[in-house]
Amino acid sequence: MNTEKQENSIIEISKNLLVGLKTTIKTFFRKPVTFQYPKERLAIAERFRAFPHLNVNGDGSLRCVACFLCQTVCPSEAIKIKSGYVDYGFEHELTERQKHNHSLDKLKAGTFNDGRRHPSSFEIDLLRCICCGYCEEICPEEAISMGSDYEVAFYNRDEAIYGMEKLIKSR
Amino acid sequence: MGIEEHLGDNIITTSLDKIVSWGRKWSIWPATFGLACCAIEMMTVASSRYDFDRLGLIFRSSPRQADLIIVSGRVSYKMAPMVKRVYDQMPNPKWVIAMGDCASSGGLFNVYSIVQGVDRIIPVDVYIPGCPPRPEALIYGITKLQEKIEKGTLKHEDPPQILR
Amino acid sequence: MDVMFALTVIKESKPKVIVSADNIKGEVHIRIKKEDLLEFALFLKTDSRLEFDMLSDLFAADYPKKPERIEVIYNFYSIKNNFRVFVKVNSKADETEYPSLTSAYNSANWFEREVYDMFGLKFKNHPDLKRILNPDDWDGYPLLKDYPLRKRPEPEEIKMDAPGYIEIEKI
Amino acid sequence: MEALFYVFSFIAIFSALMVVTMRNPLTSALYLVLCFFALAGFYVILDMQFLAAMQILVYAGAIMVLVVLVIMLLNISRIKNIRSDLHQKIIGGLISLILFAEIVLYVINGAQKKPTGIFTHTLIKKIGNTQIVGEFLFTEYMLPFEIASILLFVAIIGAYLFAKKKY
Amino acid sequence: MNDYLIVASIIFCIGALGGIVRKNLIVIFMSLELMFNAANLGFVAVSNRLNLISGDIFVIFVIVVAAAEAAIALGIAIAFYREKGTVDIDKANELKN
Amino acid sequence: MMFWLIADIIKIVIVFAGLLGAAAYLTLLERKIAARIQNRMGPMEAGFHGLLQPIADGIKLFFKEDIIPEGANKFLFLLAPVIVVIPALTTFAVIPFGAPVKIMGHIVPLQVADVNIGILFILALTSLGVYGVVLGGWASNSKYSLLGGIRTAAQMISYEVALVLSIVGIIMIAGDLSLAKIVSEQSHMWFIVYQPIGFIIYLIASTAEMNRVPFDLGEAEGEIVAGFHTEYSSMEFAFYFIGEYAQMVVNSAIIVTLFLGGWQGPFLPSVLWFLIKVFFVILIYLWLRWTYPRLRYDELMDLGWKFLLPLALANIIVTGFIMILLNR
Amino acid sequence: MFEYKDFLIETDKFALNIGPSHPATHGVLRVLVQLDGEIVVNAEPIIGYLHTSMEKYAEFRTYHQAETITDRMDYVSGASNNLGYILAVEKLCGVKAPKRAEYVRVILAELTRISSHLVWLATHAVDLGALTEFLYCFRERELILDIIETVTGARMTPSFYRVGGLAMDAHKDFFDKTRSFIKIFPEKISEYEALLTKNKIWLERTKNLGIISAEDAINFALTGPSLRGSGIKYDVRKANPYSSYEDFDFEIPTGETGDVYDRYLVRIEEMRQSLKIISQAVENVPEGEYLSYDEYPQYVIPPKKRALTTMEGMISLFKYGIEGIKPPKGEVYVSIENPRGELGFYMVSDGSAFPYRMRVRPPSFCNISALNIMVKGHMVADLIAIMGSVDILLGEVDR
Repeated sequence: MNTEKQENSIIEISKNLLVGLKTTIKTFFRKPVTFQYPKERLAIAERFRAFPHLNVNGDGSLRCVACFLCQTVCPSEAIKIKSGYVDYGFEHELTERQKHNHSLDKLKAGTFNDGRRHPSSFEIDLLRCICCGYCEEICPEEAISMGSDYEVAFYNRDEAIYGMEKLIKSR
Repeated sequence: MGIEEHLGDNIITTSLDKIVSWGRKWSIWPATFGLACCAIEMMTVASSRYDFDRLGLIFRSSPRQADLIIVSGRVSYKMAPMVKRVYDQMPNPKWVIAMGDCASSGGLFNVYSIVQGVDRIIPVDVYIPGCPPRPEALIYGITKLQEKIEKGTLKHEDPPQILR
Repeated sequence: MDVMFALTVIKESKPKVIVSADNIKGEVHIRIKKEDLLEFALFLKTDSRLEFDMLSDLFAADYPKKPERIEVIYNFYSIKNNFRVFVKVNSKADETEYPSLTSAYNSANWFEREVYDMFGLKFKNHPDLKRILNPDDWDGYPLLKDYPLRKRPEPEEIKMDAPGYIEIEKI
Repeated sequence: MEALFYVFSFIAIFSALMVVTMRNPLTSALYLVLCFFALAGFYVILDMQFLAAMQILVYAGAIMVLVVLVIMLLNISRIKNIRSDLHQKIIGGLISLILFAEIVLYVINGAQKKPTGIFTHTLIKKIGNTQIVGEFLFTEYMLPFEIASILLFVAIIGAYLFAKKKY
Repeated sequence: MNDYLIVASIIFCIGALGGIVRKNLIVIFMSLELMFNAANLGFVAVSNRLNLISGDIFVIFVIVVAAAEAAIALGIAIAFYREKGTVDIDKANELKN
Repeated sequence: MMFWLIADIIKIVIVFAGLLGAAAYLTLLERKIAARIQNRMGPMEAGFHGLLQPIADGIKLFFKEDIIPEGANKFLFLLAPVIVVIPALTTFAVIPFGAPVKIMGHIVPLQVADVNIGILFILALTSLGVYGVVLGGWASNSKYSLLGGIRTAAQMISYEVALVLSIVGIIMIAGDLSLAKIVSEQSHMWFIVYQPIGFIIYLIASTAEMNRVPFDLGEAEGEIVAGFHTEYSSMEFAFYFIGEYAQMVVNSAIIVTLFLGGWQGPFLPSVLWFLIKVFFVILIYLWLRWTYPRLRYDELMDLGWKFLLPLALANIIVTGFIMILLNR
Repeated sequence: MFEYKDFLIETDKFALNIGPSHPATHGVLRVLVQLDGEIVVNAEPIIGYLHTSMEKYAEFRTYHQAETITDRMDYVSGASNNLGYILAVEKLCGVKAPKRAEYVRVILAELTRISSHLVWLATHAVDLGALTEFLYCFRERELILDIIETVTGARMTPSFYRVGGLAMDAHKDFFDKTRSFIKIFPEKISEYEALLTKNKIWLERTKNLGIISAEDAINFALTGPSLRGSGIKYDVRKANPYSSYEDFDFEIPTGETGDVYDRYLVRIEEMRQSLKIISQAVENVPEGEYLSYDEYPQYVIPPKKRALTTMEGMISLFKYGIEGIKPPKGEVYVSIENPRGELGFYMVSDGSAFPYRMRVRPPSFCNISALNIMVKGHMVADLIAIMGSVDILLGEVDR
């Protein structure tokens, strides 16, 4: 009861109201914590997961062997893989159609046939990708990994489906 | 204001276009309209560290005073009419940002109760992927929207079509 | 006191009600008949040794292959004694009427509405049994096993005249 | 001054008519406010700025706001219009016409009085109308002033009792 | 002065007309206010003409009375509305219900 | 005669333009101050440090679509924002904003009109602002707007009384209703020294009258969306905005004139002194706004009727006693 | 003396529809309010506007994938939800995580609790008009998100836990960053309190409002701060300790009257207690494995290094990826203390790789169901305050 009275005395009330004013004026003279994004950038964490991209070997050939693990494990079904054998050694023998399918005209062709299976198309719908990092975690070849480039925005939904060349470029 | 309909195409209108686009570009007021996870990140953009007041954005709680609606989160079939209603209540010119996967395409939730992309209900100008996108990504999306507004003219163009 | 004590008390007091009682990984699961449910719940709530004063959860599970298709599970908790029991009630597919626990536990109100919404079970004497999560005119009961995951109306079918941002409605 | 007088009298009479004829009570109230403004204009012409300010402050700023508030709270304009009967209109018109004739006759007859007081325009301007009014209020008219304040007090209590929820 | 008095009398008669014709309690109240104001105008005009101050002071009292009246009248209006659900004074012809 | 006419017109134009400009830039100031209080930066991109921000906002609002909601009373809906702005702009006419200057042999007071009932003029006009709010809320045909309008109206009329009574002390000391006279009375000592309680009451009551946090119930975002201007868009909304900020400038000017010695001050030109003082009072308003939570409706009424009103009355009585004792 | 309510003019009762998109509903709650003047006669919360059918969806995802769903359920405390889910699956499989993983889990869960309470405080304060508080809270929340991002790689939706441990070992900066956060944060809490706790306006707005008695609270199955505000000392962390919570020393703050102010105080105190837990955990975190792959190879994902270097690791990686984990048949219930209350997971397994039934016991769902009895007889402005004080999150209410 006594404390109640004290709480309600005018002096106490105005003192507590002044404490609030003091706090705000103190912050007024502090340096803002803002960073001006398009001009300045904050260092983001090393582990930060933005969107996946495909890794290539030193010679430019794909690491991905189309094992479908990432497609299986992806919770949001964002990854779509079609498998096929990409034979880097005999590029000249491929028809135009095949080249298109394998996106080879965009890829730097390797110099040898590594004899491995490769995806003929590898698509990730970035508007479905939830950046969970499961594909990177499960990939046995370290072919897919999460990038840290978050600056992505689209004007329409078709742009958002990244094919193989975009996935490699977006590294 | 309705003036723009009476003006023809001449040098005055083109320079007016530039001025108006400039004004619109730096004064995009989003409606306070949050749905799910991305709404929290949207609030974060207003917070001290990201502070989108820098770019001239302030939240208006009434859609009548807003230029932009940031659809931040999954839109359920129960909610869809409200999203549409808020959009209809906004005065022209108005823009829509689909923030995050769920709003853009349904994202993770390809299920019975979620609309697969808010663009089935209202036209979307900018899609921002991510689940949820970083606040920086939202600001990046807003700068993309600004680029789009800058190219716009005084006469209000038809918004992008609704995907069906 | 261990929860097993609660089990023994229940077994002593209500031997006829219990169909079966299991101990699965330290949790007590009791199966009873539908008719005895309300009486049993009141007993759990009022018995001075047990005092299950909180109906912590109420939900159902669908077993389409079993003859008694839908199982409703009641999660009773006693704050004072830290007991938790799961009471399970089964019913045949065509007997969708259950006694409502709203007279004993307020929390049952919304839980039962949810079960009604998701499984189509009806609760007798429920004050306000209507859909809670799905729209009122939704077709089907989503959590039944035979309801397809991606069965959704076309966008054109959405009724756009539902209540909106700023508007008034007479109750 | 002459021109101002005619402007104000036009506004005052027009808005007074509107007050009586308008269907929607809220519009009536707004026209009444306009009428008060015109009257305040009259007071300014007649060198009584204090009264003009009072007119606006009390009538427009307080009483009419209350009226508008009550109209809104009761949402009267939205419920169905209350029609008046024809015979009522005729009788009302007749009575007010007769009243008007009487007043005009009286005014014309009794208009020949000579000024008797000392408060000429120049004096009022010199001392200031507020000061004069104040001085009189607190000397000669002390008793009515006190009675008026008691009246206001009683009115407040009465209004509270009327508008209170449970008696 | 005559001009003022005539204006005042016109307003007064309009107020009287409104008081008789209208049935809405609040409009009647407003008509009453009109009549008050007409009287005020008369007071001020006459005392201005006769170089008196008492008329002006009387206006102040009239304003006070009007304020008191407003408080009571609106209170009555609200009480009436609560009782009958309307502000039509024709409904006031019964003692109770 | 011609000279005075021209001088008056020039003064009116200066005051009018200055007030509108100040109201527009006050939005920027508010955003900047709020930003600093909240540890951020405020508008930065439109122009140097956001200096062109109000212009951008203005252009955008001007070219935006007007929406008049269905079922709204169109005339009142459009009239209401104007009613808010006009009293706020007119009030400034009687406030002296500088020492009289000598131009071409005439002594020109820096005041649009020296009315001998200056304070009453101000009070009468500020009491009209409530119509804009009430009509706007009513004409919108929306429940949120109506609630906001009614709340604001009730709040404004209840604070009016305390506001008026808090000034009575000043009038007693100055012995005049003219603002020019009040300012010249303060050449030795500001009235805030004699009337600290009156100052505090006026500060609180004027904040409440302007509907700003912590008294912004009429537009309380969290409760009734945007209150009375929920349905307003485009320029009508801008009018409300300008009206609110112009009111803030005017109220600060009144405080400066009544309590802080008006334009009086050493060394600097008198107009500058006036502006500096007004600026500081505005800062106080902003500071209060960004510190406190909002009061509830009935608490607001309690504060007005049960605390400020008796306090103001007591203030008048004490002032009277002291004046009798000092035999002034 | 006079009651304000006596002065109110009685008008027609009218219905006000607050939401589902309203600045103060923290998302998409819709409340149908029946008003008498400004007094609330009846308030009916209508939910489901964010219904995401997560329980159904989980039946179509593997145990591994379903974790991402739980993130998005209670989106301001993702790490906490993950913990509940993972604990349920671990109990189903009989897996136990190593001590180090458990400690890191506790740190993350408590950090999330603080950040969740900060979001609550921010939005609650905004509802009552204190905008500055909002920005202060979010300022510190960024620091927490930074820490969470350092270790998990995402700000709000970590998906960082795995059955039997963590996805990765704790980052080397993690503990240092946490320590520096612990150092500065108490000062910040007192800054928040300076603006609100003793402020007369805040007291007036929150005291004796939305009172819910202890019996009612239990009967409505309230949990978390809403229950503790009414004076019931119930906390799952103490009642049924999980994930090594029994190792830490902390108090459970309780209120007395169960009003809005008490719930506010309880949450502020909980932030301090969480800080206490974090500081104990950071100092005592043991070295060692972060995944118990060696003990339970059939249920646990192999650590990345092992999978890439050894054959047996590669095989189990493929098995994990393609088949998923297949817990034995059974039903378990695990509940944890979410920032909002008791979050329970009832998992039914039929022996396949997909959960047969995942039931979430949503704390906010129960908390908001008691809204009506809390707001009856108060005013619209109080409705907002009370709604805010219950701290609901629509993502979890609607699931």
